[in-house]
Amino acid sequence: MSERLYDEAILAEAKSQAGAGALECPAVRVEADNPLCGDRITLELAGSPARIEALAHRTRGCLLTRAAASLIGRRAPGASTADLRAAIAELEALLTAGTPAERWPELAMFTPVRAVRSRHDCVLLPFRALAEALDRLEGR
Amino acid sequence: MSERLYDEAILAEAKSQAGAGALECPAVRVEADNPLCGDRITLELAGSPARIEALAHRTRGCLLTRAAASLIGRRAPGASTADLRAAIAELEALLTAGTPAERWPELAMFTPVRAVRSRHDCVLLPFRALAEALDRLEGR
Amino acid sequence: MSPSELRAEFPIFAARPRPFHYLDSAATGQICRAAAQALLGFEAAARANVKRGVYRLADEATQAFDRARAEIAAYLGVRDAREVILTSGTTFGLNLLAHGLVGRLAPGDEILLSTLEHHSNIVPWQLAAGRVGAVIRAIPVTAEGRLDLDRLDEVLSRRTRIVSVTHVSNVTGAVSDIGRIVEAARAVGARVVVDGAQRVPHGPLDVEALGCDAYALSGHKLFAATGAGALWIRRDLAEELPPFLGGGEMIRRVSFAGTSFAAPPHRFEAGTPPIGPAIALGAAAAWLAGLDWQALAEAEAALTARLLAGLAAIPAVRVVGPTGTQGRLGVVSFAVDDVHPHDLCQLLDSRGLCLRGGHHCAQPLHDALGLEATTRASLALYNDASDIDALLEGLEWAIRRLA
Amino acid sequence: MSPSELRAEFPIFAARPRPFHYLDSAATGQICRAAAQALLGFEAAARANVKRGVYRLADEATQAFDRARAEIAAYLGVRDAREVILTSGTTFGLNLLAHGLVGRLAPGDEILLSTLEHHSNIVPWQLAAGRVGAVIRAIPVTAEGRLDLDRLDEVLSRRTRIVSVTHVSNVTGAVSDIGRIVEAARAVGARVVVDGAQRVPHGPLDVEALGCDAYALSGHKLFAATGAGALWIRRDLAEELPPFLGGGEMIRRVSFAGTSFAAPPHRFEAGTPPIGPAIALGAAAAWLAGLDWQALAEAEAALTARLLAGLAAIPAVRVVGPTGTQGRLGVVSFAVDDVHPHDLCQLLDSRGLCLRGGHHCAQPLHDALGLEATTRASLALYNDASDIDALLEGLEWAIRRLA
Ligand SMILES: Cc1ncc(COP(=O)(O)O)c(C=O)c1O
Ligand SMILES: Cc1ncc(COP(=O)(O)O)c(C=O)c1O
Repeated sequence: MSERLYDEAILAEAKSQAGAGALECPAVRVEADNPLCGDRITLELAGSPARIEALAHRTRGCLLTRAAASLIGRRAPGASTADLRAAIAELEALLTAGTPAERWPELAMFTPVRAVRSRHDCVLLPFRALAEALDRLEGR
Repeated sequence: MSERLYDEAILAEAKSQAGAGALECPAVRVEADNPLCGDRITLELAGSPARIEALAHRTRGCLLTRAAASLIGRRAPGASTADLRAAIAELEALLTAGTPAERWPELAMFTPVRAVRSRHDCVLLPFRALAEALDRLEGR
Repeated sequence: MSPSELRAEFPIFAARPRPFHYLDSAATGQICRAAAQALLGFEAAARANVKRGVYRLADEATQAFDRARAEIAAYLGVRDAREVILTSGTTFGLNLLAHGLVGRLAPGDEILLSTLEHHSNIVPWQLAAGRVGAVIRAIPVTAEGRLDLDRLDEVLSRRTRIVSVTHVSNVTGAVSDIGRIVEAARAVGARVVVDGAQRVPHGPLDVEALGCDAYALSGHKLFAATGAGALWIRRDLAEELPPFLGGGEMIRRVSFAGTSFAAPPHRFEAGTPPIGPAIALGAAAAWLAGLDWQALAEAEAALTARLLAGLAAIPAVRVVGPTGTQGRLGVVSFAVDDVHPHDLCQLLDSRGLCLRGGHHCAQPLHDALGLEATTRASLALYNDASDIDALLEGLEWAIRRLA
Repeated sequence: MSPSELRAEFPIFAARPRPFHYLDSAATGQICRAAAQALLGFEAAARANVKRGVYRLADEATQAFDRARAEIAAYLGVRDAREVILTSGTTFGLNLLAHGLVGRLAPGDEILLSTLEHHSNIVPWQLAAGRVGAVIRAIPVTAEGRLDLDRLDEVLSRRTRIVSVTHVSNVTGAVSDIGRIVEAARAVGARVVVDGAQRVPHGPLDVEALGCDAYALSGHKLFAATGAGALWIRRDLAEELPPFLGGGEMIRRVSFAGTSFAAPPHRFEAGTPPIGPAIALGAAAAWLAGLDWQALAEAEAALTARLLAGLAAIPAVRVVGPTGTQGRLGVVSFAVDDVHPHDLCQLLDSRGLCLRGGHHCAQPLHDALGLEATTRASLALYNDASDIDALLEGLEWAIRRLA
């Protein structure tokens, strides 16, 4: 089970580092960390409350955190905020109930993490940062 | 074992209340209590550092405490302080090691208490008060 | 479950020589099979430290620990399990609260306790009050050994900031009217702490509906292991309380320049917790939650009535506490003329009767009753009529021998 | 006792599927058979509350509890068992001391800790110091992860009232030179507290000869149960320390007019103690005391050397802490280039290797080393060469996959 966590999809996504970097004029910047392991992400967004134009992140963390951040970095630009919120809910449903993701089928690579409770936060960290950034963008 | 604690010797000794009361002119007065059960003895001595002339006590406690106090009340008057100190040591040896008492053979009635650690203090309380009173009498 | 099936769930009854009439459950309950198995299963076959490790054994330990938290929350009627702190027992929980709540009081602010309290719900408040100059007052007791709530106005004031009372007396068995206390405390803006040590062994409850702000209990009295307990703190209060112990797992970030703390419940769980005993507590709570408490409560009331009637028929005996079964549980203390409680308990032991004699860590109550000590019989779900009858027979026999 | 006979004394090895290489004993040791039997024997077949009851079951429980105190005292080299307080663990013991010792300091008085400390030996002092305005300083560490005692003069001053240091680092395995620290502390009149959590699993000791004033340990790290620990306090210090928790059993007399306290150790043992876990701790200490520690220490040093040599041969690995086996025990932490400790530990788990990744509750040390987290392998008497070899092979495999 521990081995399945590190299948090719996760390793490749983490290495691709999609979205790594910084935006020139972010509308929103969020920092989040995981106090248990010290992992940290800085996530920046540009766009309107309806649609994301650009997203960048600087992530220090384990492969799970980096893969999650990279997946966000790949899918967010151009996506609607509604789509992103749905993806966050899909990930939570996948981790807690095993419900397969439909909107972002790539989330399936995190299925083996479900069994390892102590790693949920690793995958969730970038998504929590994203949720907070969306809140701010929408002025909540 | 619990039943053997209350054989006739102890019941009779406790009831006889030898030495119960107060001295008119005590040389020494000691109060001692057992914080675990609130039992209490006030013990008074008259005499010289070599020999006890009179002893009285007011004891509120369980039968074991009262029997021990009564035994002291019976034996102390006229006894040498050395004899009393030896009796205290005999009781301790009886309770901790089961060594039979020779000087005060009546201490044998406390033999069954040896097995019940939580009651040692009941028997010891009057003897500890006696030890303290002897210390004071001898000016220690 | 029949009484004998129920007893079979408690390993000690098979282990002890007979006769064995255990009537000291107010001091400690006997462990149930579910808890014993959970304890040994964790300690001997699945042990790892919690909250940090990622290997399977450690991850499973963390999950088991959190499951225990959830099981205890469910037993208490707490919806959000994160409001439950796993502690080492009631005494620890009350100290944690006293430390956190009293630290913010001003000199002259008042803490209201009662004459009925166990020392664990008096001394922590005294120690903390001494540091800030707060004043301790006490709700008096009635001649029946109940909180005298008709006199609440005399002791509750606009300076009362905290009220801490027991849910059930460990001496008289009286059940406190927490609702009435909460109402009065709310009127002056005071927080309400409840010592639930003696209440929880008598069935699941709904602390949120009770209306108090915090509720403490011990696992060993809830038929789990010694070493663990739980403390519920209402979320708004927990979030404003400072940490109590410092150590691992309760921090967010430590440096010599300054340390920040984790959110509840972790803020209050410093160091390696009593993992095995906590898991056992969860298992006990889960098992207990499935029993028919309506039937168990009726059975306990019937045994209590049988005991009270039997005691009333012995002239030398005087019961301390309510003489009826309304608003009281199966904890019955009594004095016997001219017989010292320790002698009585010792002699009863020779008939396999386990009772406690002493002040039961309630000296102020005994002072109020004018007694140094009493003898206490306390019932739990595994007791039956044979225990009561053996006690009553034993009492008559012992009194004849000792008085 | 051969290594395989020794392993047979730890039930978990028969219980877990293989491969099972437990290398996380610095987080928690596995329970030995003696302790598991003592725990279950008490909880399931002999349970009663301690310190008060007179019936046989209660009297025997009290005797078993006091026997545990004596067994722990013997393991520590303490002659008078009444100097040993039974606690819930190291964290609790250090908090008790911080509360009692710091409460009497004046603003500006100094408490000397070290950069090597576990959070449990930092945060309690910070919390207590904050209340009185005391100042915390820290002995720095060398590049090898040892206390830099050559710089002791820089941080020890005439205002230093307390020095509290770990006996063995839970990250680098370095053994502190307590003798030298005690000497320096005595020269300025400071008390010395030692955190023994990581030292005690490696053999009996003589704390009186060590010269310190107090010594804290956890049972779960000493192959006993979770939930109990012990704290030795030198008699003269214990007698002058105020109580920490308030509750039952730690009092002499309670009344609302004023409460007086029992003598040590009871003054520091409020409420129902973790009786079963404490009895298990005594049983573990007694069993351990009978082993051949000369042979065990040599075996541990040989395994540590094998591990260090193997790690040195992997280019991506950097060991944090002493690279030799002198003055260090079998706790080895390391960083791996470009590999996150959690990924490493997770992947190693698939080969049955249990290691811990993270800051190991020692953030100041990791800050000083410029690292966020490390991976730690920690040895105990049940480990053998197959564990080391599996780890080294696993590491090379994991690094190939992850880096
Ligand atoms: C050096 C050191 N001190 C203190 C502690 C805290 O021990 P516990 O969590 O058992 O209270 C630990 C355990 O992690 C430790 O390694
Ligand atoms: C009413 C009450 N409160 C508190 C306590 C203390 O519980 P513990 O000793 O488990 O901390 C007890 C137990 O004796 C009790 O009966």
